[in-house]
Amino acid sequence: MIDKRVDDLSTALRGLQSGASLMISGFGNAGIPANLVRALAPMGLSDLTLIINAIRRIDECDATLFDQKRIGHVVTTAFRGPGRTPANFEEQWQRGEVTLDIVPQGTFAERIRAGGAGIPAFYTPTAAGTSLAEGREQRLFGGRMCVLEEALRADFALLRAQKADRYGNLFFRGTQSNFGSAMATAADITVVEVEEISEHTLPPDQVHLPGIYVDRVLQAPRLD
Amino acid sequence: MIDKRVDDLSTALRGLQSGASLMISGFGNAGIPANLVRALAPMGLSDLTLIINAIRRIDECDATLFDQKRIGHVVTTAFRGPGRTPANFEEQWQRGEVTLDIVPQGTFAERIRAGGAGIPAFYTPTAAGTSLAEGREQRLFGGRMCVLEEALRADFALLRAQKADRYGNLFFRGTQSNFGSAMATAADITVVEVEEISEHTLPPDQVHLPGIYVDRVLQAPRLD
Amino acid sequence: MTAALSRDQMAWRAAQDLADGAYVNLGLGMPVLAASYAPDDRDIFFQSENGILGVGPLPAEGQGDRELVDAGSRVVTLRDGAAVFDSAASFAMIRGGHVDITILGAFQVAANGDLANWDAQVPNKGPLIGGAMDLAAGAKAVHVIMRHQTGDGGARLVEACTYPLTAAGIVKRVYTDLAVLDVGPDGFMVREIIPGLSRDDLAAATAAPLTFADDCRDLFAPDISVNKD
Amino acid sequence: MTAALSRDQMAWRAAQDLADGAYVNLGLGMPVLAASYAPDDRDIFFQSENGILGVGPLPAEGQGDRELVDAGSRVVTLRDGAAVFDSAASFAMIRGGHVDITILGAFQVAANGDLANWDAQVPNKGPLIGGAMDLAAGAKAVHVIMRHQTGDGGARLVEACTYPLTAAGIVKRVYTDLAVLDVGPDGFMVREIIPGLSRDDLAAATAAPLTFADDCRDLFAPDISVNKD
Repeated sequence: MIDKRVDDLSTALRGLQSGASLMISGFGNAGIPANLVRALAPMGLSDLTLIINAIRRIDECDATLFDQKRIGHVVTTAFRGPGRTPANFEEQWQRGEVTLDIVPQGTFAERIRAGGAGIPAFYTPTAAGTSLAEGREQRLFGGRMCVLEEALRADFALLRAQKADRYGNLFFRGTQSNFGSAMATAADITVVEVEEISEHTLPPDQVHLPGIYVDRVLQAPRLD
Repeated sequence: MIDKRVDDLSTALRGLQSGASLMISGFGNAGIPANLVRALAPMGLSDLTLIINAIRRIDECDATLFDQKRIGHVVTTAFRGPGRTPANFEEQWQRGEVTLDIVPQGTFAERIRAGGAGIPAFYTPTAAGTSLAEGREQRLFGGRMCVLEEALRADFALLRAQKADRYGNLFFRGTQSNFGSAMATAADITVVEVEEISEHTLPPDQVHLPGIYVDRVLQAPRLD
Repeated sequence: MTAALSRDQMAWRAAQDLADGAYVNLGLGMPVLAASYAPDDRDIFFQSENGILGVGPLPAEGQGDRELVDAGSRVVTLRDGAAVFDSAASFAMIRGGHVDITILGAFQVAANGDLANWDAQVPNKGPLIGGAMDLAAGAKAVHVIMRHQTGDGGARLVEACTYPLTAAGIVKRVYTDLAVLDVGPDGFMVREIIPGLSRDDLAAATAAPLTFADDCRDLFAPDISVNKD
Repeated sequence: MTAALSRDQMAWRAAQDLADGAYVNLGLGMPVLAASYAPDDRDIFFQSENGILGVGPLPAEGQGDRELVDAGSRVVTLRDGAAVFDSAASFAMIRGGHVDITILGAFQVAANGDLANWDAQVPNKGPLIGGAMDLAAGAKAVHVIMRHQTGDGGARLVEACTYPLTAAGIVKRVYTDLAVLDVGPDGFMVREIIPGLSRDDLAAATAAPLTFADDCRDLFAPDISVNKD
């Protein structure tokens, strides 16, 4: 009997250890697993790797993750805080306490999709001829210079969806899916917080992400 | 004003010329654009390239395509007719009149997806260490041998869906989508026959493939 | 010599190893028979590479939706909790290692786990790969159901495949009409053998060295009189 | 010197070149203003790289679904015929060349079509790329809206970018507050210039050679008093 529902945050994050890598969904305020994010700092872990589209969203969600120096490495498309004064995470990066991989957003999404799809590496025209391609393997295809990019995977993926059923099938609302759908496929353990756990199984035409990609679902209200 | 509806088969296939490449959807009897396929032979074209999962389905749909020697090249996962005696297309292949690329089914789907997604090439573990990888570029990723595969594109994609609207948005029924969704993204011109053209726009949650990938939609009943 | 297992009995035996909660892809032929024989108390999702996760039972004759088919082109139904998607997504699922087990048919399995199941080198017929190479390369575990020997008594369990490979070094377990064998670092290890067949007879029917598990047992399968296919 | 165009006027001008039936992605800042100024008789789908094809108007203040946002993180609506998908699918659409035009902001555009719009080398701030590199590399045409000069009178239209590149050789057209310029094999060609500005003055505000189209016209934009943003 398959039942991926869990009752609390500590069960949802069970097994997460220092040094682990975490993919976290979200674009703008849509699809951010804020309950799960806020449960991270109190776990007392260190040297975590965050794989997330825009690091600012995490800092806004729970500034203690950087204040308490829990993060060692970040893979992101946007490592910038609001305003002109550097954010705490920008200062930690400048001091070398946090290392950084900066990735174009489409390449970021595709590397995660590749990580879930068993594609170890691919070529893309994005970033060819830019400073990001320096020192990287580049190659011509059809007369166009392309960059070799490798798949991204993580120990955990944390995401937010609107609805789940006990099989872990997910229904996303609005643009909630964003990076979450791919992240769910590319992590060893995928944890999803949802507005609602459906009493009834989601019908096939409402399943945006099949439960095979989901390990744990937790009901938790949207945080602002 | 966007209106991708066309009224007849000749308009649907306008611009198709000898030497063109065609992707054709379908798995089993689901999602086969039989009306469009049967319109091909009467056009009097030659040297067509067919990119299709199982060539047998096309031969069953309209044997005159091979009888009239309209096909010069085939890219497929299954180039085999039923029974022990060779089909016409198998004989033409043995005589060298038809050339053949045989591709594992997942690689076939991924190459088409790559063709539509601007990924010129990727590595996959599928077929590594087999005769299909001989003479091909192979490379280790994470200790695993992988084969370099290039994207597939075509001049035309022909597919079948259940419903379309004037924007070309598609709704698939059952397992009708199969290779069609990816093929629609990987062809210069995508033509879709549908059971029903909806009077009303498909609501977003019914859009399985956005109209940006579709050029022409034609209402045509399912043929058996 | 005692009775070898029937096709349905081999499928039944393979089905007993499908764990509760497993995601499973079944190849054409004998493997797909296994869906009918999974124990009722196990919640199993059968994946079909043309785009279904959660294939249900076959519909009554003439019923069902002709646009909903499985990888064997049969009209099927969906089980509770099923999802449907396109082929690129389906093979992303397979290649990405999300399917727990695939059960495939085979022409030959080698002692190093090599699998040959796509090209029987039939003269005058074109090649057919389908999804076998992707399933073999992608699934977390590859199990094989096949007769222990060819129709004319040739071995199918071999030192090295003579037929073209589907994938190298990936078979974990083989169910034959005579035995259940694991494929490990030391080659074939017999886990179960049909009652009445001697170890020497099994070895004679096999073209690679056999070891026998310490707890090697009788291979049991119930009498399946009705073909449930 | 005559009045340079306002932000909204630049966006208006760029919007006039969006064809009926076009699929368009608008960058943050001035480009996204263009959505308000597309001619009413044109049927245009605006793509947002976080997963929308067919962004509609902004909802009334406080209305709308907070889980439905555009690439600028604004709560938006969907237009008739819209579709929603995930980021991997969205960038497959972008990278695959399916978006007809992207309009982007920029720090610099070079005479060879090089674009620099992601790294202004602000001290003490971390890098931010977002989707700009993918849009620049993937869209069928890349148009740029930017002021002709920097705040302190430096050129933004240059022989070679000094800021790090977003993509090489891809800008087709630039809308500034002074002119509309095409980028072709011979560098910048002025298509439109604001009335009262001399060609010499425009050249002086530009750090790369200019040619002027035979049919070079006045750059006209209506008086836009209400900021529709």
